[in-house]
Amino acid sequence: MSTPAPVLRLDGLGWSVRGVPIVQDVSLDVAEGEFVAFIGPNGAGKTSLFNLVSGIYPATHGTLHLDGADITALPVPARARRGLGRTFQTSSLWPGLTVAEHVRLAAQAAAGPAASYRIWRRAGHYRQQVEQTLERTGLADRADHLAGSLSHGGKRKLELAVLLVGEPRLILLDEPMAGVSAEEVPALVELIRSVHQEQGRTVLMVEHHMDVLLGLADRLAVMHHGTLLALDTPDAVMADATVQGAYLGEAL
Amino acid sequence: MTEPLLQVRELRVVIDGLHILHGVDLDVAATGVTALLGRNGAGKTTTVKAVMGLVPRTGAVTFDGADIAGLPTHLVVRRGIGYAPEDRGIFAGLSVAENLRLAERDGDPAYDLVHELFPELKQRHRQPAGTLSGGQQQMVAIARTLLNGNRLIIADEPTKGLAPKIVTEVADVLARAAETVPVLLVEQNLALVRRVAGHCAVLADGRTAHQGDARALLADEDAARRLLGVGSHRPDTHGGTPR
Amino acid sequence: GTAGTSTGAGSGGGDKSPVKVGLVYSKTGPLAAYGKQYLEGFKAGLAYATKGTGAVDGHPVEVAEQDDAGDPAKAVSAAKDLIGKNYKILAGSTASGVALQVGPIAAQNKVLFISGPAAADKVTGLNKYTFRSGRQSYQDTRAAASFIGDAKGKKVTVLAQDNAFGQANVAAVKDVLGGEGATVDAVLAPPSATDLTPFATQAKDAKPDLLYVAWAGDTASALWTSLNQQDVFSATKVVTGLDVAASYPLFGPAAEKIDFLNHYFGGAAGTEAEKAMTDAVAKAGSKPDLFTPDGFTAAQMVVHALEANQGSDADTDALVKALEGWSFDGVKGKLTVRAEDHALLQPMFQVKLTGSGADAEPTAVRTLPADQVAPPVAKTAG
Amino acid sequence: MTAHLKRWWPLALLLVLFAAPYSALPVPGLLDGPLGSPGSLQLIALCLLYGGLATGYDLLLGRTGLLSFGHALYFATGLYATDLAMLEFGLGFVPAALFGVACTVALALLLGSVSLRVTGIGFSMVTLAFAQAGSILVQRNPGGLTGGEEGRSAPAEHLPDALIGIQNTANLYWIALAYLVVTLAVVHWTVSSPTGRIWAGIRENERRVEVLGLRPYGFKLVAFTVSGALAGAGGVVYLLLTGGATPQAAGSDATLALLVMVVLGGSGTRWGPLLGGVLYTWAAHRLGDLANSDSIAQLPAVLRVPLSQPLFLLGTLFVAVVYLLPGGLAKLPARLRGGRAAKTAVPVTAVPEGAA
Amino acid sequence: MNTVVLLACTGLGLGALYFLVASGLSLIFGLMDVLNFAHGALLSIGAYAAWWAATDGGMGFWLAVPFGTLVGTAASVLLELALIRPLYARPRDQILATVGVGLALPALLMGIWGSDARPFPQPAALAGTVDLLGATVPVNRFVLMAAALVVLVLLRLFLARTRYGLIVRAGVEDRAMVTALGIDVRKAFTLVFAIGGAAASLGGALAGLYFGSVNPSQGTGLLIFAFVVVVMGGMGSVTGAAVASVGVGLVQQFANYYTAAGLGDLSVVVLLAVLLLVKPRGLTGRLA
Ligand SMILES: Nc1ncnc2c1ncn2[C@@H]1O[C@H](COP(=O)(O)OP(=O)(O)OP(=O)(O)O)[C@@H](O)[C@H]1O
Ligand SMILES: Nc1ncnc2c1ncn2[C@@H]1O[C@H](COP(=O)(O)OP(=O)(O)OP(=O)(O)O)[C@@H](O)[C@H]1O
Ligand SMILES: [Mg+2]
Ligand SMILES: [Mg+2]
Repeated sequence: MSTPAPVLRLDGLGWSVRGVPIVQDVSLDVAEGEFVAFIGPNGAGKTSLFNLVSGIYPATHGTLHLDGADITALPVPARARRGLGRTFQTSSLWPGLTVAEHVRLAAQAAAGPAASYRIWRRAGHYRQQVEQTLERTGLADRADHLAGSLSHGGKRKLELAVLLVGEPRLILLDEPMAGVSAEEVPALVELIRSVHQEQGRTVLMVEHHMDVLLGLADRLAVMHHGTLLALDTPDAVMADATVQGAYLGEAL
Repeated sequence: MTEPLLQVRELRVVIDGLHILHGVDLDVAATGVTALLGRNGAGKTTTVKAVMGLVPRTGAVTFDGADIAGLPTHLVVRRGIGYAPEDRGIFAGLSVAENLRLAERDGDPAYDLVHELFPELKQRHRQPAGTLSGGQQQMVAIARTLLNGNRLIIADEPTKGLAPKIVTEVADVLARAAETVPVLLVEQNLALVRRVAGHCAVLADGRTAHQGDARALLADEDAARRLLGVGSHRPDTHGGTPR
Repeated sequence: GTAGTSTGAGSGGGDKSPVKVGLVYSKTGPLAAYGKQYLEGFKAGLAYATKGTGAVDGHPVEVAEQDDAGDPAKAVSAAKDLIGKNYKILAGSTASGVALQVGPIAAQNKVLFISGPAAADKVTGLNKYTFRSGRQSYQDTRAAASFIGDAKGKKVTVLAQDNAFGQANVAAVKDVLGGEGATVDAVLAPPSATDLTPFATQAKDAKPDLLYVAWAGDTASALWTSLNQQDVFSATKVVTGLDVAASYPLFGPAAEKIDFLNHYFGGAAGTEAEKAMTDAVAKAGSKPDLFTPDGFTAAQMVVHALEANQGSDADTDALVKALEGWSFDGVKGKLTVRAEDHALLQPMFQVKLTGSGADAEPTAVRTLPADQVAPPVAKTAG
Repeated sequence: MTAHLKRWWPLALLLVLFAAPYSALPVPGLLDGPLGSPGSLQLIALCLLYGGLATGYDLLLGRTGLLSFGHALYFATGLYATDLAMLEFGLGFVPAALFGVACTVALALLLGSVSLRVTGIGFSMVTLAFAQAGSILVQRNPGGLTGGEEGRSAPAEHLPDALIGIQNTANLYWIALAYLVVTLAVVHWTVSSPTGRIWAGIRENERRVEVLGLRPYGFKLVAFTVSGALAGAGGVVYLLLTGGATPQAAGSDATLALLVMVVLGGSGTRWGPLLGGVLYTWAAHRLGDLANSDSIAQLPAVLRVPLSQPLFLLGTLFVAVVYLLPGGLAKLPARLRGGRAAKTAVPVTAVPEGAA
Repeated sequence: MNTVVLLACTGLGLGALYFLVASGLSLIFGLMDVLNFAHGALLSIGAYAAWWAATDGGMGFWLAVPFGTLVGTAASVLLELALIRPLYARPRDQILATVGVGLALPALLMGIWGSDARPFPQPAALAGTVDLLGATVPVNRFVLMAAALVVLVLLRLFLARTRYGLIVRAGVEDRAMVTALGIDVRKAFTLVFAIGGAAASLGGALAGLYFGSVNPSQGTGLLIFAFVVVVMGGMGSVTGAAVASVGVGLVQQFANYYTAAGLGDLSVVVLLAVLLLVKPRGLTGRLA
């Protein structure tokens, strides 16, 4: 793999709570257009690492660079404005807004804060973006439903829609498939694949379902006890006996 | 099938004027695991919530011969039904130990069993449950149903978000628990269903679309595709097609 | 709205067109008790002044009552409503805030306004159309000053709340007694303070010859308890205004140690008008109290103004003219409406309480003649 | 046809309201005296004013999800600053009013930027504390400025002649009506602006807005200031209507009253707060009459005593509304029609696609 | 020196009164998420019931106080059963309902007993003063402090040691889930209201001592400061409320006395603003 300048560089990144390390010394370069999947036992620190990268938790050790600029101290909104978008492991939406309103809100936010401070203007419809995104995520027929009334799978899709309409360059996905019924999985996988391969976005994703990852990921990062245990191509990682023992077990 | 332990007939749920269940029939066998299947939004979660009395419902619900359709939730539970909800229902501000302590109902809570299954929880018993990882929270939720001598356990997608190894372990736990206590299992992971479930019911659009033997259903490609939207030739967890 | 009650006090009421009088006062709210006394007084006064006919020169007097609940905004709305319905005579205002807001409205619309129990000095001389039927703070202050005798070289401390009422009292005492050569200082407590013990000690430490307590509101009881506990009474002479009968028990064990100045209490005056008032009020199942004369006097003034105009209220300026400088026998004795600023000159009382708690009974020690307690002439705005 | 009716009824209502002073229509029960009489106009004007105030307050409560307990402070600032500018600086009414609103905006910016540092109920309490401080300050009569508990009446000589005297009540009424229209316009316009869309996002889930790359703080401050400015302008109108500034306007009860109005009508809806403000004000004035009426005086004590207390009636009424009419009066028609509402719920903020 | 002692003692007395109101408020808010605007009215009910018992009821003071507390507790339970419980699913409406009750109840008291203050009979044993380091301190301030201390200890025991405390803490987070564990959470909530109401009405009965009289708006007047105390202490923390009560009582008393314009109230507000800016979650770090 040729190595252009990394989009995201983690350097000794760590986070501890009252002295207890949750994430320790994670160093990692992610190249433009790369797809890195994170696996690891429950409680390994995958979500915590995503929280560090997106700025929800402040890093207690190490540094974080996006496009060569140090973003370790930036708050959440500033990082988001630099093109960093994420979804949450537990759905985090606006329960009282409809599906279409979600996407519209996200589309407007993507246009930068200045676009949102125009109190004297009428809010734009962002019609094309909204329709396209709903179409892509298969939510078009539920555009007028309140988010609170969607089923679990619907909420996961909406999370993705809100993320995608902002066209972030670096995407963090935290278990996007959890709870999605078997029937819907292929469509979602296809969606993520197109975002990655056709639009060339850089993707970091946590997922427990190996069969999903194997077709998508360029590299597999294995986390264990807050540290990066292994980082390699999927095949190499799957062959690793420690990973087998600690994580996969006799897969179901 | 012998006399079912839990019998649901014509269950209907309306929330905010929205008809969510239009007549669900469901029999939970007195032994083993009964699986409740269906696509996203089919109404599985709503069905178990209705059984628990967590949403307003009409219809008949009989547990062990007694009508429980009108009972408030806490009395349903006291009849011996343990419930692990879909969103886990963890008390984020309480410690792990307090979460478990709340679930104690009878004099002799089975902490041995719980700690044997999830040693993790013993180590973390003073940690606020809200800071547990997703999977650890799921463990707490399951542990709470195992603590008491329940006569039925209802678990709504208990393996969601668990690492593969733990999924296997939970499957073992459920299978073991099912030896003594019948289990109603809502699950998307068909491989797991195949492994543990005997009987199954499939919901579609708020109605019961099928009831019968689980393995037979999963073996029948047409039926599985029609009811669940997946062919049975790929018994894997998910239909992701690696290219 | 108007809860209109025609006071057809006598069957001999006139058959000519009625004259309408609007009362805007506190029927509910924190000052409801004052309002009740005022209304009883007004009814008694109307019957007395019209000799039981309820009519002036054959024009029956119709009284409309409007509740302001102590809120000036409500009072202004009510006043506008009445004025819009062609009422040319308004009376009432239990609270000073109400009087000071309704007064200008009356002037703007050229209707007669006779303020009630509201004690603010500013009501005097407010404008050409505003009169008052009660006493004002300055008269209280003068009455308090009467306790000190010769003021020269004496030290007077005012204990009051740090609000408009308290500040006005301090200014008035400085004006009256300071002018006579006394040194006046003040202990001002925040109006919202609930624990008054420190202020009681402060007042005591000031070692005045006379401590004038100008206090209104819910904390009165706490104040008297504190003053008693800190043993202020043994150190100085304490003077305060005597409020309504219901408040007597609030003085607690201190009741007998205080020198009271008083606007009025039931039985204070011994005049003919008082007797008429007491009888009428008793017939209605009640007792005269602090503000009953204010209503009575207001009714006397209304009737007099109308009588001077043959029962017509058409010309407000004529009504005003009739009242300015008018002297008459009221409940408290001889009353005079001072022409320059419409102050109501009237006697005040020095009172002692005997017994404490529920048994406290007032007795008048001295009647202070009207000119001794007269306020200085205020400049009338317009 | 009915669709047209639905669209145009606000305009029709506005016309009716505009023409009210020319009418001598008696409205027995609702109003004491004919529609165009000064008393009725004054009451309706107050109702409209409070309708506007409640609408402005709902910009915070229903649209941005900020529960402020200190809104009366901004109302009182507009009221007192305008009055004092006339009394103390001798300004004419119009410059004084501008000064009053400017003061309100400045104060809202200042206190808003402090109190928005905390979220949730903490924010509510800080606003309450600030308002309490303001109320105490007014009561305290600093430097003889505010007149303490007596208040200060507006100087007639500084007011235009057309606003003085009972014969000009109609002019005051039109001013109140204009204030209401302006407030409604401002609220509806801002709510459907890009900023309004963010407000809705903040109301529903503030954290999620951050992840989109926007800092909620600034947007909340805008809402706070706009809402404060509207309240300040309301204070100016109130000064005209009541002819003076009194401390009742600054008390915490005044904010609670606004809260009650919004809830009564329906928070977060287009017409609800207006409806609530009008009804509450009307009830507050007319319940007094009911409480004092002869029919109540004749009741036995168990009934008479509570019923003769307007505040008791109001409080009880409020509880009943909260209890029986969740979502307020504005949601009543939908509730009566029952069903379907949830699935087709119209977006609260923006017009649905295609409607424009 | 003696002034400082006097101010400290009276400030502590005031703080104790605040605590009695705020502890229940904090408990109810922290555990049930209900900001109880009717709490001041509960205090007034306790005060009036004790006053009635001590005068018309012919009971002695020592019977009247428990009687007032009992009546207030009953009113509190009634409030919970009739208004709060049916609105469990609508938290904001719960607050609003209490606002309504907070308006209506004092008006009712006013309707029955008039708006004037009624003198509260003081037992001879408590009417006097104690000399402490040269200051003459009213005895009843110490009664208040003692009562507050007892309430504090009892509340802490309740929360930490009893299963009900645990249930209530869990119930706030997810009521439905608590019932899904087989627990009747409603009982626990009623209990919390009863406890909060008991503390407030005890405060009311003792406020009669403190003010020397009772009047309908007394409770509401104390409520705002109780709110301030609750926020400063960290919503829901009883210990925090205790610390904040003492702080507010002392600051108010000293500032009232030593600042020229009697800025006690204002300094409390400033204190609150500053504290929240420095520590947005209040003294104890609980979420505000
Ligand atoms: N605020 C906190 N305080 C204490 N411990 C915490 C905190 N946040 C997270 N942890 C702990 O850190 C560990 C990592 O949690 P994290 O949520 O990152 O796991 P994860 O890898 O995403 O797991 P899962 O796959 O189950 O979601 C867990 O053991 C969790 O209990
Ligand atoms: N409170 C609610 N209000 C409105 N609609 C609801 C509500 N709860 C559920 N629904 C709707 O009812 C349907 C059934 O939902 P339910 O959660 O029971 O499905 P499910 O089978 O458990 O789905 P999943 O596999 O995604 O968990 C969905 O379409 C959902 O949108
Ligand atoms: Mg995770
Ligand atoms: Mg589900």
